[in-house]
Amino acid sequence: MKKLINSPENVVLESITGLGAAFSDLIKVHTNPNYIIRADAPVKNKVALVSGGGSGHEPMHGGFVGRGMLDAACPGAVFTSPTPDQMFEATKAVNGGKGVLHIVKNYTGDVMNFEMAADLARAEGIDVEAVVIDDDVAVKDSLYTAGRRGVGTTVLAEKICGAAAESGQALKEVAALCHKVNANGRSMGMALTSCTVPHVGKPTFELPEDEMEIGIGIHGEPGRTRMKLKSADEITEILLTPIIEDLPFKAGDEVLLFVNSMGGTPLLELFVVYRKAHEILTKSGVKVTRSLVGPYITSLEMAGTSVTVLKLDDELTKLWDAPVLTPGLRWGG
Amino acid sequence: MKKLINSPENVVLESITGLGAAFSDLIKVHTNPNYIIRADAPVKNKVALVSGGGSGHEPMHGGFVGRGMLDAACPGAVFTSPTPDQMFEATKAVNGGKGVLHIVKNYTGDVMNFEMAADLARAEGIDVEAVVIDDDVAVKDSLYTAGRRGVGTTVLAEKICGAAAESGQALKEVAALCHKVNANGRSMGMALTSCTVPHVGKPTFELPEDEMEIGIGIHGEPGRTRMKLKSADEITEILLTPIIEDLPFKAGDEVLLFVNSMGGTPLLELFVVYRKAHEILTKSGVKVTRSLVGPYITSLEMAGTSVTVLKLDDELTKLWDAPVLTPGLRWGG
Amino acid sequence: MSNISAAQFFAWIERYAAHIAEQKDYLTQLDAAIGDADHGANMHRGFQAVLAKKDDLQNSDIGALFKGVAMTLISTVGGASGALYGTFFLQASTMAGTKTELTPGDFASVLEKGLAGIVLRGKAAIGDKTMVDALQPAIKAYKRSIDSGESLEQALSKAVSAAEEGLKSTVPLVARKGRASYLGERSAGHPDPGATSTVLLFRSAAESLT
Amino acid sequence: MSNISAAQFFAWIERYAAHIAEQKDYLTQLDAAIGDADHGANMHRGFQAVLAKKDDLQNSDIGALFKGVAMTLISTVGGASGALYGTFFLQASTMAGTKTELTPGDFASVLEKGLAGIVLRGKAAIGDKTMVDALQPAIKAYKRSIDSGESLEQALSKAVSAAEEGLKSTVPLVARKGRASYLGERSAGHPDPGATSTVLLFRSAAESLT
Ligand SMILES: Nc1ncnc2c1ncn2[C@@H]1O[C@H](COP(=O)(O)OP(=O)(O)O)[C@@H](O)[C@H]1O
Ligand SMILES: Nc1ncnc2c1ncn2[C@@H]1O[C@H](COP(=O)(O)OP(=O)(O)O)[C@@H](O)[C@H]1O
Ligand SMILES: [Mg+2]
Ligand SMILES: [Mg+2]
Ligand SMILES: [Mg+2]
Ligand SMILES: [Mg+2]
Repeated sequence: MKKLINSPENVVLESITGLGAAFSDLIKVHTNPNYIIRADAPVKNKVALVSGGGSGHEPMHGGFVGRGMLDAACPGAVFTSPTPDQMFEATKAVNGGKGVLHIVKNYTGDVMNFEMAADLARAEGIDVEAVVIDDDVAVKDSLYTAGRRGVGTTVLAEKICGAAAESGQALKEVAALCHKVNANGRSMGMALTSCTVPHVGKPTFELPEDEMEIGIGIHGEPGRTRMKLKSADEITEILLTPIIEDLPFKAGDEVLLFVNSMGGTPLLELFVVYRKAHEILTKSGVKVTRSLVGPYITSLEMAGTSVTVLKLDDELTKLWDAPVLTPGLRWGG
Repeated sequence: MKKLINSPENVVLESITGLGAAFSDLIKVHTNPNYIIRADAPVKNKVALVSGGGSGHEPMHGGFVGRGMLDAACPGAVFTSPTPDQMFEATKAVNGGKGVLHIVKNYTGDVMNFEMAADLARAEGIDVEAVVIDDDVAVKDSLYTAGRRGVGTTVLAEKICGAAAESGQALKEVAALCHKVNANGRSMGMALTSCTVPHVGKPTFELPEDEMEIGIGIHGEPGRTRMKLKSADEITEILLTPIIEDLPFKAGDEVLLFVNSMGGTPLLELFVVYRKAHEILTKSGVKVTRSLVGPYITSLEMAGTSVTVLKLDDELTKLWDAPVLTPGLRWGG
Repeated sequence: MSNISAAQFFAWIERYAAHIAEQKDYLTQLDAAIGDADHGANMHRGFQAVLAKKDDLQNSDIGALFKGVAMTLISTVGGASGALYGTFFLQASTMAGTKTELTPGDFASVLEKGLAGIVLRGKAAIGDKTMVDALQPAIKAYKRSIDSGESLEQALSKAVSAAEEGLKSTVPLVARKGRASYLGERSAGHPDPGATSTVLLFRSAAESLT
Repeated sequence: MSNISAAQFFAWIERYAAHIAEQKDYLTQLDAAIGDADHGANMHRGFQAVLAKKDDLQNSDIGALFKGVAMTLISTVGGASGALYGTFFLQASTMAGTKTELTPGDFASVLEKGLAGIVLRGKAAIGDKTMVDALQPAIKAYKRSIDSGESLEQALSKAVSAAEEGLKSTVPLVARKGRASYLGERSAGHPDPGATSTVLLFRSAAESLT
């Protein structure tokens, strides 16, 4: 295992310490329990947004804390849901009196731990709503399973709901908006290589030089299918086709196209994928009006990409364009 | 070779096409010859900034085109300097009548090709100045060699000089400022793994599982020395010590600390390095007042990091803070 | 039939921590195949934290012991197993209350309360390929044995066998809960990591409660 | 002694393009050791682009031929070699002018003009471990041979040998120019890629100009 770390035990703590030192103007890092909050938290009379999940997906979520996005993020161990006490403490720390929204990616551990934290917070009189993001079309949606995973749409939901909270919306409204984003976003990912979890020390899976994993999650969990390596254009089509069919996206739709690096794939390649995805959507009459391209929801150093398409309307577009000031995403005044 | 590409021949063209599609509000991509310019170029009565170099270092330089930074970028083949006609055409396309600054990384090919382009532009009556960035302390500085390589400080120079040009400074002033940034910035990098140049198809060098390359360049060119893998803290010290000694940075200095990913190293690890670099500087009485952390000047998918330290004064700090609106770097109104 | 003391329950926890420590790479490996390669690390982190509270825990009544284990797991493990094993011990503690020893029959009720907590939290049923596939038959076998007058030793040994059978039954299953469910058909052919750690829980009990 | 026609010079360029195509992986491999693994790809890209202009170039006078080669290399190669070989042919073209054949003596002057361009642009001297280490001795050997009345064939063969000697001399050198200079001492022990492609240039000449 070749990593820039000191020890698997300390990597998360040291990393968030670095994050805090680099962005002390935007965020505050609390340790034991670990959580990251806006420098100006709690913001009075604003709905607070709390997210979290295993570490290893940086900049998500810690890098999305700041004005116009999250109020707090709870980093778990690598690829392991954070614990209820982290979420509970973070929730208390950012509650500005207008309630707290938990944005939860749909993984059994995350969901259960956030439920426990919400119970604790509600017991203290804090108004908590939770929205579970489950946008990964690689997984069959079913009432009888854990359902779809939460992936790329999470980033978009955090940005858009963050802007809504900033604009003064009430908890119920922000939660409804979060459901709307989730309902309109679809994602699918693939891997060229495995990642290596620090405390495991070797790759989670073995992928021969000429094969790739389609429908991969963000934890190195195996995907839908393994197949021979193909060209970027073919891969993009393999990812985008089930996304388009699922919502379905149709001619006339305006969308945000988010092409994400799993961590190890550089921008040079990511824009090759973006180009083809843009072309496929445009050819089907879907208009790409907003874009995000880069490593935003990663899986350690895994090489690969995921594509997320979010159907936009005027409300979502306006909220997407609103200013955001976080370590990982910033624009506007 | 596992890459998200269609063919080594087309990767640069397809990638910049994707870049242009994703950021059509900010930039325009011209092909044959290939260059990327601001959407609103030429900007009348503003010094124009042109940079360029081999591809494979994304987001540099194409991702730094936009308001407050570059007016044009010329992407060469992967790791190969662009050609004079690209630079010449780009120079003509962005010249707003106040002259053009070429920001050139110190590589023989880049320097010579930019010289040829400047000759062509001057022959057409365009006022061109060129500043060569050579900040890599891994390489011995000498009059009798090609001198130091241009690495991380290039990103900072492009941002800072872009802001100065935006504020209306004259060509001579912006060029002097660029020299000043170069004189106050120092960098050093290391690699955990090799990158693979697409048209070569196999790693540029072999690095055993337990070794790393110190003083690596951004083209997979071998570094100063190869040694056994060490902890992130030790590696950070190995990179930072020669940087601090070279300028030298001393107690009381205010600096910008830039911790860069070579491409394959994820943020989780990068912030571990940042943390230690911040600690070392702070302990030596050097005050980190600005930071940049992420993959900004990369070497394809190489895993590794580089550290750049830039001594700041009020002028540089103000220009660093000024708004920037490019695909790769954006903040402010 | 002899009762089980608080000290024995503490020994159970210690023994389990030791089993987990020994098997952590194996558990993680199982999780790598159908999950995210952390089950061993998760459980180990949690039970090492429990051991660190030894001084407090070994002098507690049984309810306080289980509650201490529960809170420690909940606050240090994360993931599905943190919530689930945490809930198991939390519910178990409410049933054990301030007692300092349990009859083998009391222990059956404590286990059933813990299981009910897991089912409420995780909504898994037999056949979903989770820890429930080992836990539920193990508790059932234990209770039936105790109810029919067999010794604690016999009952625990039957629980272990039932857990092992349950674990074995998970191999061909297609997961319907937890991360493994994302794999669909590809999850078949692998034992469930959580069911595997549950077998160790009963093996530890058999080794320390009699 | 017979003159060299424009057609022969065109054949030289074609021959060189073929050598480069054949050796491109080797050249790149040499560049991987002490540079950035692109010299073969660079030269190949450039000379393929030159071949694509065959229709124009094969009917040009010698100056126009060399200028066409120069401009094509300059606009398609990039890197040090694009600027340097481009400059070489550009300067050579100014010396050749509108002639349609050159005496072997004229050709010496053309080569010397090209070399001067490279030196002016790149500022390398003998011993810096660059293409100059092969180019300069090759041209010197050629000229001395021609000046002493030897045949074109003999002169070119001596040029090839001198280029090869020059290439060999680069192996132990520590580079002082170009990318390889970043390596300092570590650049010693490897042949210079540009000197290697220069040997091919003279080998091509020997194979096509007589
Ligand atoms: N809904 C559920 N009900 C019961 N057990 C579950 C459920 N979901 C997952 N599990 C158990 O949790 C185990 C995985 O635990 P672990 O790997 O530590 O957590 P995570 O899945 O969050 O990484 C699975 O092997 C399974 O036995
Ligand atoms: N200043 C110089 N003068 C002469 N030749 C040089 C100089 N710098 C580099 N070279 C030659 O260029 C060759 C490298 O060419 P190439 O790999 O195509 O370009 P780059 O170094 O830009 O990648 C070297 O092997 C050397 O022979
Ligand atoms: Mg997990
Ligand atoms: Mg090159
Ligand atoms: Mg797991
Ligand atoms: Mg080269």
